Amino acid sequence: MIVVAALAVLLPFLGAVGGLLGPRSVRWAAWVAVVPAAVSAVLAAWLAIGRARVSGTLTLIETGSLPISVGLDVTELSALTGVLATVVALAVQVYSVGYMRYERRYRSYSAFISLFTSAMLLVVYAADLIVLYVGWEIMGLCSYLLIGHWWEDRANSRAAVKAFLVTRLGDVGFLFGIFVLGFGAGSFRIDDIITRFPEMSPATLTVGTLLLLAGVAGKSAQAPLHTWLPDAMAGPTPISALIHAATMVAAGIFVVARLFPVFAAAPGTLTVLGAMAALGMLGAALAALAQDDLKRVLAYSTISQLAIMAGALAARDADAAIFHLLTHGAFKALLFLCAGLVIHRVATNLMSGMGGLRRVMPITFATMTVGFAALMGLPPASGFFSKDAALAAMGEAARGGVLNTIFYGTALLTVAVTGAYATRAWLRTFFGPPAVTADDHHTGEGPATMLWPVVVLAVPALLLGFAVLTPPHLGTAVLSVALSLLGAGVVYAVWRRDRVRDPARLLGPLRVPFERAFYVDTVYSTLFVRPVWALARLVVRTDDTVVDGAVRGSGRTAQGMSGLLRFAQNGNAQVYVSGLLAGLLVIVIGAVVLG
Amino acid sequence: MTSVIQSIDYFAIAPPLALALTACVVLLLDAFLPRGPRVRGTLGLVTLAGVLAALALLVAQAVRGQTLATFCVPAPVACSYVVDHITLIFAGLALVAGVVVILLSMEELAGGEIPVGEWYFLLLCTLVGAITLPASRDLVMLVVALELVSLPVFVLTALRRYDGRASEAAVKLFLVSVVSTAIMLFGVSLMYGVSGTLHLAGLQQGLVGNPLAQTAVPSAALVLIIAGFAFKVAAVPFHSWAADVYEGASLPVAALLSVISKAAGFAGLILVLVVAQPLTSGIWVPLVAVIAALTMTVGNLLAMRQAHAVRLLAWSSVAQSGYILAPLGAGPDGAGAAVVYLVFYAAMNLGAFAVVMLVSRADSRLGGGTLQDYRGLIFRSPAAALALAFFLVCLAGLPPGLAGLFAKVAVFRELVDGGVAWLAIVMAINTVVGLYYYATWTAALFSPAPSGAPELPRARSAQVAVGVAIAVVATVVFSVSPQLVFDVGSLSALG
Amino acid sequence: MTTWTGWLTVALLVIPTLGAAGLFVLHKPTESALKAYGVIVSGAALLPAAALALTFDYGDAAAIQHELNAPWIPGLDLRFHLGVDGISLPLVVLTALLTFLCFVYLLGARAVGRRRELVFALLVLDIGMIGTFLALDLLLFFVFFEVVLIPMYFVIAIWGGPRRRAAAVKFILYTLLGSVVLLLGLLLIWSQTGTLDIVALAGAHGAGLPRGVQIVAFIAVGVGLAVKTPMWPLHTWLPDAHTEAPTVGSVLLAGVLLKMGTYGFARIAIPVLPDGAHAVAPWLGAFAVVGIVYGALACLAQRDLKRMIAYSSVGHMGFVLLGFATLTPVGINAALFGNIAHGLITGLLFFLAGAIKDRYGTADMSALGGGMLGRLPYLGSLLTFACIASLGLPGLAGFWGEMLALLGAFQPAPGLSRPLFLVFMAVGGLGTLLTAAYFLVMLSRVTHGSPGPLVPTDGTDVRKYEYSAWVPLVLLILLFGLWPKALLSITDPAVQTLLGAR
Amino acid sequence: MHILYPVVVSVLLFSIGIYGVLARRNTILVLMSVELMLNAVNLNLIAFNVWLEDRLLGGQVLSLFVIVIAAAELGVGLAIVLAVFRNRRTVDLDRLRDLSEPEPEHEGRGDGAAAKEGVGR
Repeated sequence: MIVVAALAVLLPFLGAVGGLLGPRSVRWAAWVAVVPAAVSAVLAAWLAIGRARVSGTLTLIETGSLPISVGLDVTELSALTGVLATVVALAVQVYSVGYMRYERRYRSYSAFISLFTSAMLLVVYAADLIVLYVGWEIMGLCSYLLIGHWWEDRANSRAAVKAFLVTRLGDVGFLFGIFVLGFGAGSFRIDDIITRFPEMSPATLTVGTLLLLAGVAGKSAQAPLHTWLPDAMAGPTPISALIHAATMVAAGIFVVARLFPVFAAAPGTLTVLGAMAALGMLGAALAALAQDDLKRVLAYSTISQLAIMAGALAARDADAAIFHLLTHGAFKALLFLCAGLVIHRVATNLMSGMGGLRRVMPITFATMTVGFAALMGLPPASGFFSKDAALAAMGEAARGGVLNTIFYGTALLTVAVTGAYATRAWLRTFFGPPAVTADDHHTGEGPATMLWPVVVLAVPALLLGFAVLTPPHLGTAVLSVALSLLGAGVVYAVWRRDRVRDPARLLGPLRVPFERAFYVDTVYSTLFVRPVWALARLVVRTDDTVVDGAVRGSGRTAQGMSGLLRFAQNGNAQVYVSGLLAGLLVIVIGAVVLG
Repeated sequence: MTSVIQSIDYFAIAPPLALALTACVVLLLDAFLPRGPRVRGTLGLVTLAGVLAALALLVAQAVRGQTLATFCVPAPVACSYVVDHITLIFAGLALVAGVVVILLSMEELAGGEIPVGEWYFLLLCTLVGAITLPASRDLVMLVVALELVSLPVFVLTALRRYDGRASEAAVKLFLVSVVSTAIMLFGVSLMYGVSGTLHLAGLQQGLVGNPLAQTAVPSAALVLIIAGFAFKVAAVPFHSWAADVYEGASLPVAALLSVISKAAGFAGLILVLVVAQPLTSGIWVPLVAVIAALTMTVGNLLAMRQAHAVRLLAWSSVAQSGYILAPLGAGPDGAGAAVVYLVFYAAMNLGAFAVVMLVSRADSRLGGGTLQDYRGLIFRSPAAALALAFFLVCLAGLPPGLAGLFAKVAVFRELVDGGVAWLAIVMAINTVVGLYYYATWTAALFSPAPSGAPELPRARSAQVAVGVAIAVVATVVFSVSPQLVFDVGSLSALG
Repeated sequence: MTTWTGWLTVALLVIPTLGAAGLFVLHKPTESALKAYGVIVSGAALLPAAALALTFDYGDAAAIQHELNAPWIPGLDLRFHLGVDGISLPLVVLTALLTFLCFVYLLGARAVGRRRELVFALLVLDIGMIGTFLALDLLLFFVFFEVVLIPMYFVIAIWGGPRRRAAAVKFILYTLLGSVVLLLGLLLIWSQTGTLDIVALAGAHGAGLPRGVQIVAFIAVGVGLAVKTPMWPLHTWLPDAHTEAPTVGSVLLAGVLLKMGTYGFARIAIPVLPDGAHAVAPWLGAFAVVGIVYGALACLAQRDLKRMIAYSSVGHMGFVLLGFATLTPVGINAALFGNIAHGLITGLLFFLAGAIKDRYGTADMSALGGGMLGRLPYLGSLLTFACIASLGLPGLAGFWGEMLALLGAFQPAPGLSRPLFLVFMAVGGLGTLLTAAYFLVMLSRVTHGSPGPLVPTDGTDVRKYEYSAWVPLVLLILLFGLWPKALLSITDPAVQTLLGAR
Repeated sequence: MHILYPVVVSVLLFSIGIYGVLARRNTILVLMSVELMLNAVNLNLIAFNVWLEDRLLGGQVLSLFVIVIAAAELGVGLAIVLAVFRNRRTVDLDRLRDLSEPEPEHEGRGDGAAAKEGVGR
């Protein structure tokens, strides 16, 4: 079985290599992208169905300190997440064949997705934290490469750099967290860490998990490291669907769940996680309410939904978090792919350029409606069940303290806002008067390779909730559906009054701050980016004037002294003799003193 | 009163005797043979033969391997002329260097403006002095030998009678030299006064009973004696004459001054300070250290901005004197390292002078030339350029010039071992400064000549080429197998 | 103890020597003959290196193998003592390989004036570099350490850019100052122990050397090596030298010459002077992390591509030094790994920068404009690859050195202040972020965006000879990145021995 | 007679010689000053010899040598002065300054040209 896991990881990698180095034909690239993804999906499913824990170590790498064990360890959680990752990846690969096939750089694009799939699987299946970190970072790289896929546009390039750097900032902490836990447990093996955490001091646990949390926040776009995600929407839509909605961002949640016993032993960390989640879910939801760019709406909603998962984790319910992770993966991928279809059709990201599309794109309309329903948590869509589980967990935790109560309240408020922004996006896209688009040479909904994945994804988005046979918690269920509908109702009411204008006008003076996501970017730019640039310029100046200046100065000093000495060499023999005698006198005096 | 009639060991004094005889022969031949280019060559060859004969005698002495002493007085036994290890090294060095200088002279004299007989005669006289000096074991002998080294050089410098610069150089050399000699003699007289003897062997003993020995007089006397030798090695503050004289004198004379005369100076220093050791080393070692530091620093700084090749070599040889002095600044045991460095230095420096001679001969407009004139030498005469580059790199002390590197390592080793860290650091910095000008010059050899520069004739001179070859071979041998030098200069042999 | 395979180590030195000497014999060789000559000689020199790697007993990587020990200069106690172990073997092979690749690169480079001299200089350089890694005698190490100065000086001064003369002079003077200080340190060790034999000295683990002496000697040796490494603030010769040096010069300078400094720490400074190392390690670590951040910040604001890569070396060498400063096996493994990785990656980066400069006529980033991925997609992709490798992405060689160095700093050797090293680790971590920042900003500026007004004079993408010089590097970067054990399993036993008995 | 008297005289003589060497511009006079210095040495030697009652008469022997040396030096010196006079028509020491460190602007030629060459290639 371990071979199966290894193959699942390796095949997409080989696919990436084959795609990059293979013949220059789109057909080859497409095959080499889709087939490994499909096989991996099958293998991942096999592992998940087998339900047996699979683990194996290829080799131990002696580092001189704790060894690194190169191995895989497929737990139940890993297997499930693996299925999610591979299925979404397969969907995206197939979808991309249609979406990107006329793209000049399809080869590298699909290869990077394959590489990403491989890295994600490595993260999911890794038995060792360092190995996990390897995959973790490679995912970051792929994300960078894919966001910057249309690098001709400087904005994309900037977004890619930003995404990489912000996540890397978290990753530095993540790596240090690995060190702390690894040394605490005397091993980097996840298993050892989970079994040995009682031996660690509370301080070690808290510090280690907090540091890991930094990485989680970076990857899963949690406050305060969330700012890269909305910008990352600059990448091709399938990428937004795959990486920035369904899988990569889920990696952070996955890691916390994977190490959950350790996190559970560090209450301080969970409180911090809860606070981050509370801040993130409401803030992002509010920001989503004011965006005009459809993909940015979805991006902020991703942040918000991930925060809900984090909230569930903070409430010590890892299952609820993973449940929501899975359903979210499905419905958010669906939403993005639908958004991709829409954008493909109208050639703009902005909702002000859409409207009335339900007639033109009925399939998209239907599937996206499912997606939005799941997002809002309306029964019977999958999101209803998972969100309910998460909310119930948080409600349960709320009994334990004031802070937790506040978190729970925030979560409920978020549900209402979610209802509002989802409805706004739904209405602005598919209803109202059709916007006139200059570029209307696309007819129909799009190529089959794009439609099929959407339809396929709609099924789990709708039905995945029933897979987990836990009945909804009645109280929270009713409350959340009611809140969601309340939010939706308010937006609908405003929209009804004027079907052309944006219901976000309801926000009044708050609209701009919301749209700018509370100016976090600006603050970061002032606080960090600009000082670093100033510092860099200062360093260059210092290097030239002080550090190198000292070097050059010593050269000049030597030259100057040389000039002084040359002055004495004026050719007059009597000057020479005078110097000689004066020097001799000094030496004689010296000798006499010494003698 | 015991007899003071001395028996003479002629084998011991055979080398200087051979040289002196050759000198007379040369003078006679010059007087009786007709003038002409062929005679010039003949005289050169005779001189060369004489030097080689002396060298052969020296080798014979070395092979025999025992210390020869002559001109001795009884009770307490003290000899004025001793042929021991140190004598052999310095004399051998002077003679081999003499061969190269004679080869350079042959080229210099080819022009016919300089009287040949006198030239060779004076050259041989200098060599007599240079090989007598390391054998001297009393102050009279030392003074006379030193004068024998100096006086002919004044004349050699001035022999280019038509050249005002040569005369000027001679005046400067003469003036500084005679003042130094006078100072030295004054020191000798004082030393005689406080020790009651002129024999080096008796100095230490003589000082013990003398009431004046408790005063500062012996220290002062020692410093004054050193002055004469310090002038020879161009140590600070006796350095000022060096560049002017090197520039004004003809190149063979400059080479002679920088190697033979300098070696004689060091021989004297080592004899007075280390072999005789009239005073405890605590008095003179710090002084020598300070002088060494000053000498290398001043020499290097002055060389740094030099555009004139010979002046640069002059100041660089001042700096090199500082390096040679440095191990003596670590203690008497440093003499071995000083000798080792001197031997390496002689080969490298003579080589450099020989190539400069070769290049300046190729274009008589250049009196040694500025560094600019060396640009693109690699294209004009690759062999000369490579040789010069090799010597310069050696002088700088970097591989592939391993000879220079090992020489410096030997000195550094002595300094570190002797615990004179400050001097080691000063020398380290000086090495870097030194590299600056050596590297600049070397780089000039390999960079293309400025466009529009006249096509310079290729360097061609058989004798000088042989001289260069000797230096190259010596330096390469020293590089590959430096142990040869370490063997001769090893400390145990000095005792 | 001389083993019969000692001739392999000698062959490594003799082949380039004969090759260099052979150049004097060749009479008016043609350009193409010289091209072939260089490749053949360096290829021949690669053979013993490969043989060395093949016959190396990996089960006993801690032991000195292929040893040759013969007296050379008894007057200086200098012995001709060569050998390889797990620490030096990778560097020896890397050197031979990089030299070979440089000659391969020169196959295609057009219009190299005075090729014979260039071949000569590079071969002499090769002798010095390989000799340094083989030497097991303090003075012999120093001699080889010095051998590289003159040829590199000429490589910069003759084939360099417009301000080459000043850069070359600065390079040689600065590094000479370092080496002289190094020599003083080595001689101090000698004067206290009476031996120059590195194996014996390392085996003694500082026995017989008083602590005070060890500290002074470590500072002297360390400063000497740090100049070559270069450690902040002794680095300013490097940017100038790199900016002006021709491509092959930069490659060898970054790829091998810098390693000679860091190798000295592993070979001499730390094993021979353990107490000194212990006392000075916090300072070394501090300078190292300052170098990391400082180098990265300096890179951020650079305009010239080659200069930026040069400053990046300061940062990367900071990680290597940090690894040494921890005095832990993992730290030293990290440093040795970082050495090799940096040699491969920065070598590749300089190759690429040189190729860009050849094509565009400038390496100024603002002049280059952007859009290289559009104009020269393969070159741009390779540049991206090299940058990503250099910023320490896991899966590529650059990562392991940095990660393990930080790991070492997390738990430094007993006796070193843990909080201090934790601060170093944190600052180092920040450094990795800044490193990523400047590389990505550079990529963004140069490879992304629409092509600028500057049109390359030579619009062909990567050529065959360029591929043949670069692909081996790319493969090795991947190999060591994906399979770090390949290197760690060689160095670790040697490092454990080196730190043993403590 | 105490040894101090002759020695003091000798030191004075020597000092006068030094003064002459430093202060006289005419080369001939400088030569004569050097003679004074050498004679101070002689005086010293003889006095010490007597004071020490040296059996080997070392001081006297050396003083004979010094006299010879002085003569030789003077001879060579005068010859050189003659040569200088023939070439330069002067024997003033401070006008014999053809050989000296060149003026800075002259030697600056090297640097400037080197820089230019750097750009030129």
